[in-house]
Amino acid sequence: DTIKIAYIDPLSGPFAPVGQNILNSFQYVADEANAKSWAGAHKFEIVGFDNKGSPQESLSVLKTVIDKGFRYITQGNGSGVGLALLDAVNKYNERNPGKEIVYLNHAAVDPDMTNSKCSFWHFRFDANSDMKMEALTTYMAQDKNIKKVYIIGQNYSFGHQVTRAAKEYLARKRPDVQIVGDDLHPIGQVKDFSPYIAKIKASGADTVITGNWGADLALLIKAAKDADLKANFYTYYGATTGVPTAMGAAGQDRVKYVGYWNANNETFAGKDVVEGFKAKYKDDYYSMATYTIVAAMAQAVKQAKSIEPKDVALALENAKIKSLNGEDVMRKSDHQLQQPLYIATWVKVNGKDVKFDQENTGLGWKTNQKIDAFVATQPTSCQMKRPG
Amino acid sequence: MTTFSLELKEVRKSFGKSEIIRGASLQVPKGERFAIIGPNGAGKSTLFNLISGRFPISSGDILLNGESTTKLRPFEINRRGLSRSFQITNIFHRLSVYENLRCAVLWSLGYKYSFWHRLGGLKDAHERAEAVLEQIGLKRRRDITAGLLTYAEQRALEIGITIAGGADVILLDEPTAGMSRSESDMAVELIRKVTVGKTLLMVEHDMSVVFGLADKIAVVVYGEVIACDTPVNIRNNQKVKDAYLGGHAPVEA
Amino acid sequence: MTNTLKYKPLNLARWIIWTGFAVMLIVAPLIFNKGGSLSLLSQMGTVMIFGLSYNMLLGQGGMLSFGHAVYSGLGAFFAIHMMNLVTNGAVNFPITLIPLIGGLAGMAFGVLFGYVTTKKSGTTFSMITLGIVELVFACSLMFPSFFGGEGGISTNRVIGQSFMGITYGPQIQVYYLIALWLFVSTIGMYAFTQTPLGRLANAVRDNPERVEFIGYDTQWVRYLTLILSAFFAGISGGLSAINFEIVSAENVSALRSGSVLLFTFIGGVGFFFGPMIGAVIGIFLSVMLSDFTKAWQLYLGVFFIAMVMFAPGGIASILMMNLRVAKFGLFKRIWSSMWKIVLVSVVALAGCVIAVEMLYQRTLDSTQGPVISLFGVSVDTSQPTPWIVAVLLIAVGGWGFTRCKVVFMQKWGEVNTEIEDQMRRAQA
Amino acid sequence: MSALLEIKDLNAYYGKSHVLHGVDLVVNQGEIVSLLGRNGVGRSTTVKATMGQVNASGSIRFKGEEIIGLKAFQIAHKGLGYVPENRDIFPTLTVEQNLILGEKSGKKSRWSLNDMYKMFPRLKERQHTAAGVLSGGEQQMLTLCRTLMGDPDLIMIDEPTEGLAPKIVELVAEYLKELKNRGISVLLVEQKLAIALEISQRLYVMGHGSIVFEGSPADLKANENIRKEWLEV
Amino acid sequence: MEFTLITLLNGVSYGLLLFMLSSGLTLIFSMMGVLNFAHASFYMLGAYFAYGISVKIGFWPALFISPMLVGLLGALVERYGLRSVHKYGHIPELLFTFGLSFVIVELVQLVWGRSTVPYPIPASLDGPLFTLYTTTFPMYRGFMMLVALLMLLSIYLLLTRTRIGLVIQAALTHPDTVEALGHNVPRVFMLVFGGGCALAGLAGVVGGNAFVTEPGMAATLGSIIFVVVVVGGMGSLAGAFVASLLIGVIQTYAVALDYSFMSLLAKIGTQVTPTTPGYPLLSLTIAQTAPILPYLLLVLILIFRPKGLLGTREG
Ligand SMILES: Nc1ncnc2c1ncn2[C@@H]1O[C@H](COP(=O)(O)OP(=O)(O)OP(=O)(O)O)[C@@H](O)[C@H]1O
Ligand SMILES: Nc1ncnc2c1ncn2[C@@H]1O[C@H](COP(=O)(O)OP(=O)(O)OP(=O)(O)O)[C@@H](O)[C@H]1O
Ligand SMILES: CC(C)C[C@H](N)C(=O)O
Ligand SMILES: [Mg+2]
Ligand SMILES: [Mg+2]
Repeated sequence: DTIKIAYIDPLSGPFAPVGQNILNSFQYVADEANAKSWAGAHKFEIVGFDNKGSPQESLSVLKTVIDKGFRYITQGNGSGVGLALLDAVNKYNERNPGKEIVYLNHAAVDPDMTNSKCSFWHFRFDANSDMKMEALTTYMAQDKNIKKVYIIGQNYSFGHQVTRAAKEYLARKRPDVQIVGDDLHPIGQVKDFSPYIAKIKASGADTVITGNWGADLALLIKAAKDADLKANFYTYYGATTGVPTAMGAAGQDRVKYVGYWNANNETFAGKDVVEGFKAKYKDDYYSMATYTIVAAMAQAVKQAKSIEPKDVALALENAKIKSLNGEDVMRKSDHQLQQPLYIATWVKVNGKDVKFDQENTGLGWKTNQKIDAFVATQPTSCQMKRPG
Repeated sequence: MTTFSLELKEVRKSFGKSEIIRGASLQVPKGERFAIIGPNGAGKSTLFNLISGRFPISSGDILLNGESTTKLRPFEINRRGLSRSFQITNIFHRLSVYENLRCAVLWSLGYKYSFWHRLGGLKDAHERAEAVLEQIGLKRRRDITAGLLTYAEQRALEIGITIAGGADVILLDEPTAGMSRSESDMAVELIRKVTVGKTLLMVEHDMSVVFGLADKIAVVVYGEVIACDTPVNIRNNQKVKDAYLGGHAPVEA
Repeated sequence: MTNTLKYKPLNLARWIIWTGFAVMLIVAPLIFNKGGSLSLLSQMGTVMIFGLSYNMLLGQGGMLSFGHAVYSGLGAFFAIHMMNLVTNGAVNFPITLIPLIGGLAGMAFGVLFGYVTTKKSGTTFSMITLGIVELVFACSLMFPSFFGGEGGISTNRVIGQSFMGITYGPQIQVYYLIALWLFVSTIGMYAFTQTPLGRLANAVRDNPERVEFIGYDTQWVRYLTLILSAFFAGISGGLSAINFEIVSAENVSALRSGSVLLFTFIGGVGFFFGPMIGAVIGIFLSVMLSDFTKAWQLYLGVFFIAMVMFAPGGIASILMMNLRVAKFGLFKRIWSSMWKIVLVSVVALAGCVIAVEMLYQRTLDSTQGPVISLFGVSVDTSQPTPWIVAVLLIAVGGWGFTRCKVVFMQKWGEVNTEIEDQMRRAQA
Repeated sequence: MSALLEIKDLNAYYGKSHVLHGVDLVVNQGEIVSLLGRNGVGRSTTVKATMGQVNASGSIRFKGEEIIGLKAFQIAHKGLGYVPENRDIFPTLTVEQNLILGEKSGKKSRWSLNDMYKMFPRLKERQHTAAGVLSGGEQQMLTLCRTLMGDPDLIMIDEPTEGLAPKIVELVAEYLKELKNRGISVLLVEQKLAIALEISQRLYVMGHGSIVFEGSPADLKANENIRKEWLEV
Repeated sequence: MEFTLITLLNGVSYGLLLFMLSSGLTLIFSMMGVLNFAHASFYMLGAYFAYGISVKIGFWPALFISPMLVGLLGALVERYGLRSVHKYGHIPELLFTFGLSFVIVELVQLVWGRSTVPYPIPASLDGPLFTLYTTTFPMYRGFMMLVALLMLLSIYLLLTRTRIGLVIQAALTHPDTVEALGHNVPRVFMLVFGGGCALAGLAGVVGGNAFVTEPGMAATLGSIIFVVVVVGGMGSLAGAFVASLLIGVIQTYAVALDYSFMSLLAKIGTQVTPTTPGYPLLSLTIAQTAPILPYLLLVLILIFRPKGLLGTREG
């Protein structure tokens, strides 16, 4: 049979580049899975639907894809949308027993989705923002040069979560570090970050933590360079489409990111995918969750011997999945994947530990540290209602 | 002291630095027809604009039926029974002739801003509009969009809108401008008919109209009323001749 | 925008039209019962109310607003908060009447904002509305507790016990709820056009200055019209809250306001029912087209431009012109040239669509391989043949169009002159 | 005397309605010619068609050149001036700016702003006022002067005396004569018979979109029939 | 002190970029009465053209060629699109440009793709212009300011030394009459629209690499430039200039101020906690309100001074 997965993310508008890249990633991995029969006789089909980046539009798309017979959806670009979809999926499943759908979350990282708002029908394959912050602060804790930290983020749920976690975790791990300021700016609207940079500069910060993504990150770093701000940037999304180009050499040695994978990892696991993807799409493969999701689904349908969402969901619980960052576990209690995390720095490609560049800039991400899953793991407050 | 329909007391009006109306005074008794004449730019239309509340006055006082109106806005003055027409046609060009008139009668019939009455059910408004339509001779053009009327018809409609509300003080600004002789004769008839028993104030350059219609003539020069008298006396007034009529008085009369 | 509401059917005709409308609303979901069309119909219904309420401002009152979404959006927010209160058991209120909450909230904000905006008219009015909508939109991110931030506020419409099996869970029940409100609101708004205030709104649109001299305060006329319009906008907002079960900042955005302007304009502001046509087309284009093609924004843009350039009266005016021709029994005179021009346009259009789709394939989706499926046929864009076909279609269609257009315009002109002559004679 | 403007068999249309049915008309160098007729017979249309503002066919020769089909601004540059009937002043511009707009680029005019102000001192008083607030009569003066600023050889004036005080009407008549003395030809569309009779050399009377009478003022005075049938009701 | 000065400089230079964009819009808006919703799209085109050209033959030629191209395109749009819509009035004109903005974004993506293009600052302008205390002020920002000022000067000369402005204003109400006076109105309209677009294009060339060149760049600047034009006073170039600077500086400073009612109340000894009624409003900092300030300004200006700061006429 065909496992049809609807990819509901922005394919037009300002966030389209990232959405398109991830859709391509999914399709690339699905092709490979189909060619190598990961799921036995079952085939994957992943179809992109444009939600124009809006929660409301996403719900309308959700209706459409359900009408078209999709039983699996995947989404990730924006926790706002993610929360809305989660809610809608729950409601739909409640009203339509026997016709349930499953939501495979590839990047929406608001911790609430696996805590207070957790659901049996939702699985998150990215690490949530608390886990990333845990890893990031663990890494930062080792650096004695960090004295003053400034936190800047986009004004929406995810940005808020980052700010909160950064303060909490730094206080726990490095009480000596001073938080010299925090700022939330409107998402996707700021053209000129120089006033923020001036503020950061005035605060005397040596380190900046930001969850910004897309143009918000690129512009931030550019403005920092213009004003000669000598601070390091700890980011979540330095590797996403558009940022490397915009950053260019300006971010060299100064920008780091935390993520569940890095193309230049210790063993270059996933090298084939990166190269194959580049050959096919002339673009960089960075959204490794696509790989994990397809692999996990393949494994689950084989185990459940069914492609019925409810069975597959049950099989996914506690599944051990071999992915490109090692063996990951889908925690049963909250459906949050437990996986290692990487910290990497933006440097010149050197052919040794930094082989792959991004967006043909000649710069790539050098792995600083791989942080094991157990380090980053977080407790959950999830009280999941399982189908009877 | 009898109250006049309309009384101007030392009215002054300046636009920026230039004073256009320089202490005009005038008393119009009830039921009389007044014509205002004067050179171009003397301030006749401005005077109308002040009386009807389109512009605020700078100083002085204007009394309508004995009450001051200087602080009121145009629609408030209208509600107290003064209605005016415009020198440059000012109608609702995308509504039909009938609708133009029906709009004009609504307030006076007390419908205010109602959105709970059905227009079609307002018999009184309908009858009033039809009556005015008859009076101004546009019965056959009833459902034509007003913007498509000929010039003369539009002028007639202009007058129609002005009188429809049943105001008892009526101001007409050059009602026959641009009309041919015969058309303006008809217009004079119309005006005579519809202003019976009302107070009329009218600006005109066409002397045959002025002398044909007016009980009294006021002459405005440089923002002042320099004379106000019966037509016969005005015709023979040297000051008026110099300022306005020129060599041969009413040529076309 | 000319002859607003000149169309006055007989009372009998009016009864027929309204009954027909009701019947249409009832049977629509039975006819369009393919997957997804139900939610499409529901959306169309809400947007129809929204468009009609917008046209109270634009078509009737001549007020070009860039911020109408403020009223529908805030209406939607209040409606959804009300629903959540009901869910929490804080109050008891039937879902069926939730749109009323939206309407009242919309109205309340109409009272508030309208007081400021309707002080002015013309461009100043438009600009203030633009400012207000941007303000409200920006506020929506500053007060996440009310607006729900970027993710919006969600709700569950299945609350309280079911009444005669109506839970509003299934979409079809929601559709009929929307249809009911649509019917009632449409009657309400149509009735408004036939009231003294409605007529004065026309007068203010045509000539605000003169209105002051027939005893009316133009500002009040505008203000009251806006309040009523905001009420209906709020109803549509409330319905969309029920329909989507989510309301987010975009509901109060300039973009949403812009799209209602576009839809209404495309439908035709000159006729009462214009916005309804606009809603159908607008929703169809923006929801359906994006499923079929990646180039939907291009098509949408080009379609708008073409409408504006060639049919500024909107679809409604095209329709009415043709109806008029038909009524005078002259349709057969233009029919032959009309179908020809439609045919060649379709040919040219097909060529353009093929070319655009292939172009998209070559540039944006080049990575997906050269083969695409067009109208159910798979086409290899790396081969010259489909390109030649496309160019040929465009060339033939375009050439045919220029030829046919001359003939058609001439016939069209003749027929319409004749009609106008007849009408004039009838009046003279 | 040579024909400056020669109109032959002019037909004009508003959309589909045929307004002029073969108008023939000649204006010679240095002549004032009046075009009379009842309201709506097509006098303004004749002038507008000559100016290229109305869809027209036939022949219009100006200084020997065919000008039908040319754009209005091209016709203006050939030396034809037009004073429209409904006081088409530019309301947002000042009096002076209105006048400046009358000048044509790249052409030296024989009239200056000061000449205009001398002609109508009232305009000088109001020179920095927005033209939209001028009194009706002042606006009329302004349109006339504005066209003169462009230094036309033939000026076509549509109802210049509408709304003017009797005294000013006389003044305008004087100025038209003055123009003629300076070698400028005038085609005058008038309602007021008295003036037309007084200042023009020749007169045309129009009826139903074509010329029904041509002759001198004396001829017209003598011809009771024409006056009865075509000018009065 | 450092902070204040550098923020001021930032504000001014951002304001000047806004001015570059809005000057063209003011020109078109005030003269032709067209609310050009596609104006920011032309700005985007300027940036993309400049990117395309500078890749081939360098930045400096692009600085001239790109605005020319955009201007030409604008002229064509006027000639074959707007002109035929003009007779229907302002709303259709506005909608035309609205639709156009959709089309332009799509075409740009067709040609250049959906993601950011690497349009770099030329090497000769890359680097600090001067250092203020410890903060460097980039040379490119200085260049931007220079271009904006030159632009202001040349438009000013154009408007005061020629009659174009008068012709267009007059043609707005009485196009036939203006033509009868010997002015080629359609051509003037075309020139003005093209010119306005060229200005937007120039802003794009300069702004595209100062910030990012991506398909979304038009949408984000779109409404703010309307604010500038209206606040400044429709039709007033000087007004647009003042308003640009004002909005640039206000927004920049607002970002820097972390004060709220709460902190004010704290100063006078009242503690506000999350349970205090109105907490969301009280705890809002000025920095957070930065995005609404321009619109607030717009609404206030329109209510209290509908002509705009330096405007001369209403509506
Ligand atoms: N709003 C205004 N601002 C400045 N000046 C004005 C304004 N309104 C009128 N004026 C001036 O006031 C004077 C009187 O104008 P008004 O229209 O009252 O004249 P009028 O007597 O009606 O003349 P006409 O017979 O020519 O119509 C004119 O010189 C005019 O320019
Ligand atoms: N724009 C137009 N569209 C359609 N018909 C028009 C238009 N302008 C004028 N007409 C018609 O053309 C005919 C001639 O009009 P024209 O303006 O030339 O008359 P006129 O002799 O100048 O009369 P008037 O004394 O009213 O100025 C009239 O019947 C008029 O209704
Ligand atoms: C795609 C990601 C940048 C989305 C982001 N992590 C969020 O949760 O909102
Ligand atoms: Mg007057
Ligand atoms: Mg005429």
